[in-house]
Amino acid sequence: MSTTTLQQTRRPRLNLPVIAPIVALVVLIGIGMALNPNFLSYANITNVLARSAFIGIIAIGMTFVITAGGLDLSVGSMAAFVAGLMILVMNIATESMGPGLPVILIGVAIALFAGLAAGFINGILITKAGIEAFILTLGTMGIYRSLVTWLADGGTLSLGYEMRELYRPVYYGGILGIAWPIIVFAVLAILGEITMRHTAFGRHCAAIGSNEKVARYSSVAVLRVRLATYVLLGTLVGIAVVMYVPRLGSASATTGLLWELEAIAAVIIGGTLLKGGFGRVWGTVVGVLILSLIGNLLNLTDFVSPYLNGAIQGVVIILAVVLQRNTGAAR
Amino acid sequence: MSTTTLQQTRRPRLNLPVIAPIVALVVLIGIGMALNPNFLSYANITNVLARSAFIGIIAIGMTFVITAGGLDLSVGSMAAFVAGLMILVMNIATESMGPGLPVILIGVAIALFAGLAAGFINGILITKAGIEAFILTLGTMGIYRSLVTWLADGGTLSLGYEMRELYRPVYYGGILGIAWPIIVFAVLAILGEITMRHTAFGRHCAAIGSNEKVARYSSVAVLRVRLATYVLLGTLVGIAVVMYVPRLGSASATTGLLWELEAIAAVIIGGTLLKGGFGRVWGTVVGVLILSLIGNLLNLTDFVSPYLNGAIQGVVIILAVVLQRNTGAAR
Amino acid sequence: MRDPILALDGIAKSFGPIEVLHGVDFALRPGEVHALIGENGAGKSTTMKILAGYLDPTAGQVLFDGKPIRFAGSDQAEDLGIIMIHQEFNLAEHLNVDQNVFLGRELKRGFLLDHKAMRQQTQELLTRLDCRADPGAQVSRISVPDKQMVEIAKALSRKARVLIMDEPTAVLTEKETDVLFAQIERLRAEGVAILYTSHKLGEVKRIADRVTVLRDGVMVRSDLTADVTEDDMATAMVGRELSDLFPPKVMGGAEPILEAQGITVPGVVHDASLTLHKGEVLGIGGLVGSGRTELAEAIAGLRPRSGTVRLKGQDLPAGQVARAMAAGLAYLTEDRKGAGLLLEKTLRENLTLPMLETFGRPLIDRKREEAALDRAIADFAIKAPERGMAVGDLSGGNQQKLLLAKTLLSDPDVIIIDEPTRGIDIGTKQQIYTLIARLAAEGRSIIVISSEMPELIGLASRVVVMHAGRIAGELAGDAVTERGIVRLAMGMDGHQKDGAA
Amino acid sequence: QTIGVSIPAATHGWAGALNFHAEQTVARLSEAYPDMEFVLTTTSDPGQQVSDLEDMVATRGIDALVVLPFESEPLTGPIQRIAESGVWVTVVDRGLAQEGIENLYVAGDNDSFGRTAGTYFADTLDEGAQVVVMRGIASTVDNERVAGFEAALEGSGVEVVAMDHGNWNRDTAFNLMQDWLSRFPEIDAVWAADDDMAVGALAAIDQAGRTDEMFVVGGAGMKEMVDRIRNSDPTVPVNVTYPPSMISTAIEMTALGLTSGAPMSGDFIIASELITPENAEDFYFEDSPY
Ligand SMILES: Nc1ncnc2c1ncn2[C@@H]1O[C@H](COP(=O)(O)OP(=O)(O)OP(=O)(O)O)[C@@H](O)[C@H]1O
Ligand SMILES: Nc1ncnc2c1ncn2[C@@H]1O[C@H](COP(=O)(O)OP(=O)(O)OP(=O)(O)O)[C@@H](O)[C@H]1O
Ligand SMILES: [Mg+2]
Ligand SMILES: [Mg+2]
Repeated sequence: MSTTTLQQTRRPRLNLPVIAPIVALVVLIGIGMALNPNFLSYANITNVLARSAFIGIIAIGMTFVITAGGLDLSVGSMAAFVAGLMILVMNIATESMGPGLPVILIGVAIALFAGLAAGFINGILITKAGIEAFILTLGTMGIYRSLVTWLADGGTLSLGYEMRELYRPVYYGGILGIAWPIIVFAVLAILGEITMRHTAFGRHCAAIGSNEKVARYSSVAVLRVRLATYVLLGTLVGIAVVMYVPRLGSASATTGLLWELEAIAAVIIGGTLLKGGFGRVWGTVVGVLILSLIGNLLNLTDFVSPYLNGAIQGVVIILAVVLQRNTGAAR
Repeated sequence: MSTTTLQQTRRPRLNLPVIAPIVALVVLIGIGMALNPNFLSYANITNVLARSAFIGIIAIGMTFVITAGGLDLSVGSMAAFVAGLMILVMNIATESMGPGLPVILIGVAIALFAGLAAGFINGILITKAGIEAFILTLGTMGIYRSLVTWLADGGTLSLGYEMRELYRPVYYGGILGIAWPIIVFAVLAILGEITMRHTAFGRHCAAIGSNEKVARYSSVAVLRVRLATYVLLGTLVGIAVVMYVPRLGSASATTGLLWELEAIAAVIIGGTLLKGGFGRVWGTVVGVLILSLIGNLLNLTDFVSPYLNGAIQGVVIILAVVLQRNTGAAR
Repeated sequence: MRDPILALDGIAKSFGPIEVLHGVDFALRPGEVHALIGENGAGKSTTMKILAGYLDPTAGQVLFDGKPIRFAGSDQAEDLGIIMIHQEFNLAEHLNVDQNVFLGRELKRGFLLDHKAMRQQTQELLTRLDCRADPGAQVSRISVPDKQMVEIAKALSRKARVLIMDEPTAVLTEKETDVLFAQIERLRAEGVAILYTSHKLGEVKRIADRVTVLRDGVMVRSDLTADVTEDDMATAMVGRELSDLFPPKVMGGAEPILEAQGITVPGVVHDASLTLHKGEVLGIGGLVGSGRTELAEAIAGLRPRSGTVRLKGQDLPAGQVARAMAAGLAYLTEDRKGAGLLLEKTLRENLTLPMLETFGRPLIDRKREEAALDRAIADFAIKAPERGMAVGDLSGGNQQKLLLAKTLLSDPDVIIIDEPTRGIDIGTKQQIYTLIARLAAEGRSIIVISSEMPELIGLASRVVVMHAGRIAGELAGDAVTERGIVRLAMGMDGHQKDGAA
Repeated sequence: QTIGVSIPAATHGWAGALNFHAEQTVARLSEAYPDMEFVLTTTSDPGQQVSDLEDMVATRGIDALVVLPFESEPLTGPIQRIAESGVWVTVVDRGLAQEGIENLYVAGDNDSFGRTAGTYFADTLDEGAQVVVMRGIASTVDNERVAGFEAALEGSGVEVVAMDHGNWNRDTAFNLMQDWLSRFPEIDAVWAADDDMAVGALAAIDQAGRTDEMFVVGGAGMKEMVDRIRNSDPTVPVNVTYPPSMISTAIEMTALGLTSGAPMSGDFIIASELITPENAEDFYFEDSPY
């Protein structure tokens, strides 16, 4: 029968989209090596990876939200708010029980819980009240940003000195020479990739994003899964904050500014479809690294004018995506 | 055959979604009247409407882009860049030909052309190079913002004093007591609404946003129409700039900051679907007015803390949409 | 006779102010194949959705095992073993075939998905259905009939006590229908209750034990299939006697109007050539996946291609639909939902979409649009309860009629119709056949691609048959027989081109 | 030798001027000291600034750092670590949360900035006068300025009837002022804690035709404002300095310290001065973009 025509396209050719974002990454690394011999130094690599961790952790959650056809613009201010709250509570706790590990644990618990709760609020309003995600999270973005400004009285909320010293190693320390943020990011990325690809939850996210009605007809608990993506994202924001606070020991109205755009950009550069239906966590990780590297590369050299940094950044982001398209459409 | 069943519902019942955003608007106006007797004063109304014009004009174009399934994050920085360029050129022209009407005309031409060209660049890269609109316009957003900072050398580009005096009436003047920006906004809104609802172009936008493949199979020139939406938006950004520059006679790196988010929010509050397929310009106008009014109301009253303005703004945006949903689903 | 497992008692259903079912009583018994037939829009799909828990009745009761039940949703019905295959495709396009088959009921090993088992079981199901789709292929990339087979596979993978199938064979050829029926037989023997709709009355006669006729939301009669003939069924459905299904054939002239030379679409169509004469009805036959749709789309400018297409002596450039349409060529897609209609838009907006420019410039004349819709509704007997409703809420057959009206709106000289009567009831089918004959008689030229053999034989004076992307041969006049077409389609008659390759 | 310079991005007029001066100085010094390299980075939030500092240390091996901390608290730790590694640190404008980290401190005085303006208001306005206040972007800087202003008004009987954030932005200030003009039938003076906002406020007052009713005091000595003071414009009677050129001073002194080995450490606090019609000429710089 007509099997001849069929077989030839049965196995996809060497899977180009799979390697495409990696190509972009490799090109950037090549440029970095050419620009500065210190680029591949242990210190620089640690710096870049560790600072990618915040956006990276958030972007992992964002991958699920976007895959399921949602969006969350509030993550940046949510991070600021959670960080502010965490610091506030830790300072209060220090006063009453003195600095020590318990205070850190309280802080971590607060951050995770606040993140989870914030994600839950977003999720429940989107799924139950049926408010367009873009508008709802635009609203909560303003709300959280305001709240942290208010908590900080317009200024900066800072962790007490002793606590800061005690908590510092969570960002700056590590094991086997690998910094904690890098470890946490890597572990979460792997878990995220497994969840997306090898669990029913990940599958259901893609199905909902692809066609909500079909998912519902296939007895996928659409609302529950969608809610779960926001809760997951919120919790990951909490984890990101836990790694972030020891870095600067403070939070202010400018904390996490534009993180939402960066996270979304990373997700899309990574090949996840903005309209939902397909997502890949490892792509997001590559996207985050690409974005981080651009900033790093700009600091490695002198450019015409610092005013033009933004322009170069813009061009590289676009090129990264074009490269991806041309190496093999990101499906 | 079954014509009997057809006639009976020819006229839809009183169309709830049609009045919904208006209800939100009316509620806000009611609150305003209760809060401050000057709210309905001629001056205040003129102020609010005139300052809505920039975002409003841009949001009209954004309605088409979103209806056709696209997005443009670059409009804010595009406006800043176009304004900067316009001022620069006008200053140069003033030097060589002295202040006068011709300089204004040159400026207007530059603004319109630059806007159109910027829109065209966005559009062509999205349609021909096939770059995801979100990423591309995120990139150009950074690029235009950088360029205007660079043009202004980090500072502010200001129109020469004489030219500013000459050009001022375009924002502050008007006929029959109606300010020019309001007139231009109103005219464009009406033209936009007609285009959306009563021309092939508007229909094609909705068709493409609803199902691109169906549109293509119905011999709609998908790429051309999509490109046209971006060009239209760019041109409207140019017009907005023409109205904006006479207001303060200057442009800087902060000009048009976050206008893109405000424009998109207005479009969605107005009932246009973020995923495309359905758009209404009059809804966008109402959305813009709602957003403007929130800011106005906050300035007309004292709140607990100015830090919380953003939170109140966020809550009202969400409530406006909820109100809309409950008065009758958005469409 | 066994007791009914699932039954309806006095069911009424309204959408908004319009009642579409008026007191339906109905029962399904284990081990029985029950056919539900009726005109387009009679309420068959609605009845089925109520049975399977997708819709709530406005009045009346659903009885399960004799006890009244109110399904909280389709999941609950599914848990009870009530499985439904929808008339409209119900697959997530971004997901793979196996992912769709197991969607919502993934197989797991511990926490993680058992990809291997799911793929393997999918492969087994597809093999059982004789479907060659790759379980790992993305659904958006497989053909329409393959999608239908995947849907059937999905239903078979569930443990069913009641299997409800809404026009499963509309997009299938006879061969696949046979495969499906074999599965139905097997399930019947296992004691599954089966409800089934089709507009192909021959099939109903063949497979069903009992046939119930629905007309305008009312059950008009229910008989053992053995007691009624196809003609009885048709009469009961339509409410009048049906004369001959096919009008007399129109003989085309000798003047070629459309000439396609050496059309190649990489991977699917190879060096296909055909000529269409003025006033002729040309059929294209072939098995599913033989490349008929691709060939037609390539000619219509919807796909990249190599080779030349000449319409009325004028070359049509590749990949330019608008040019082809302006030159007088129209193509009716087989993928109604994906490429044919905007499901959220109204009838009017869909109807005029390809021809908007002719409805006034710069402003569209709404009145003329409404008039065009009036005409379409009358000409094609479109049954829409509400004029302003979204097309997605129309019954399947009525969507097809609207699509036909939309395609013919441009008043084309050459019309390529891919599966013209998919999902259309027998009464309307007859009207469409008459229409095709009339169009040909008016001097228009028509290509009909159909998987329904009788349709090709009844309509076309000449039939081109495709096999594996090539033109396997051509039959004309008396040589147009079922046997002839099948032999060519199976690649058994090594014809000129096939032999040369 | 390499000097790293890290300053906030040009997100408002004053920061823009800061960028301008930094760039000019770097260009000038690059010529003056051919073997000296400069790394100039601009940031829009504290986190990014820390990243920039990390990069400078890791990849450019800086010997000296000139930094204007985006926020004091978060930058204190990272800068401290850089200082401890032996890099010369010059802190500009915003002091760190801990004393004694930096080698050189060049700064304006935010408290004095607000206090100078406040004192002028207290001196000029009658008891019961109504004043509106436009604040900057919510930040420590802004808080200090407003605190200084309010402290100076204490006991003067001048009433602040409204206070809100104009975000150092002309457009926001314009809208805010328009609305305040609708809301208050009487306003005697406006304190816009930055000249960019003053520009917006003045445009709105001008539009409302209430120029004669009130005066506007901005801050930081923008060229246009100084010009109006120079011409004795009653609406813009005075201004308060907060020179963005302090970054030049800081870079120059750091470069000098590196090359000459001369002891350049210490604190240089540039107090805010009141610009009046009498001394305006001294504060008008034709070529400055600000
Ligand atoms: N969601 C809905 N909203 C409004 N009307 C609807 C909706 N769903 C179905 N209808 C209407 O109910 C009637 C019955 O539709 P149904 O789909 O049951 O017909 P059918 O018998 O399956 O027809 P076909 O043979 O064409 O598939 C039709 O007139 C249809 O337009
Ligand atoms: N986008 C695509 N990517 C890969 N393969 C495709 C694509 N579209 C179609 N095919 C394959 O091309 C072959 C020819 O499909 P085509 O739709 O032309 O068949 P057909 O003869 O028209 O039959 P039918 O219309 O009954 O499906 C099929 O095997 C189909 O799976
Ligand atoms: Mg049906
Ligand atoms: Mg086909």
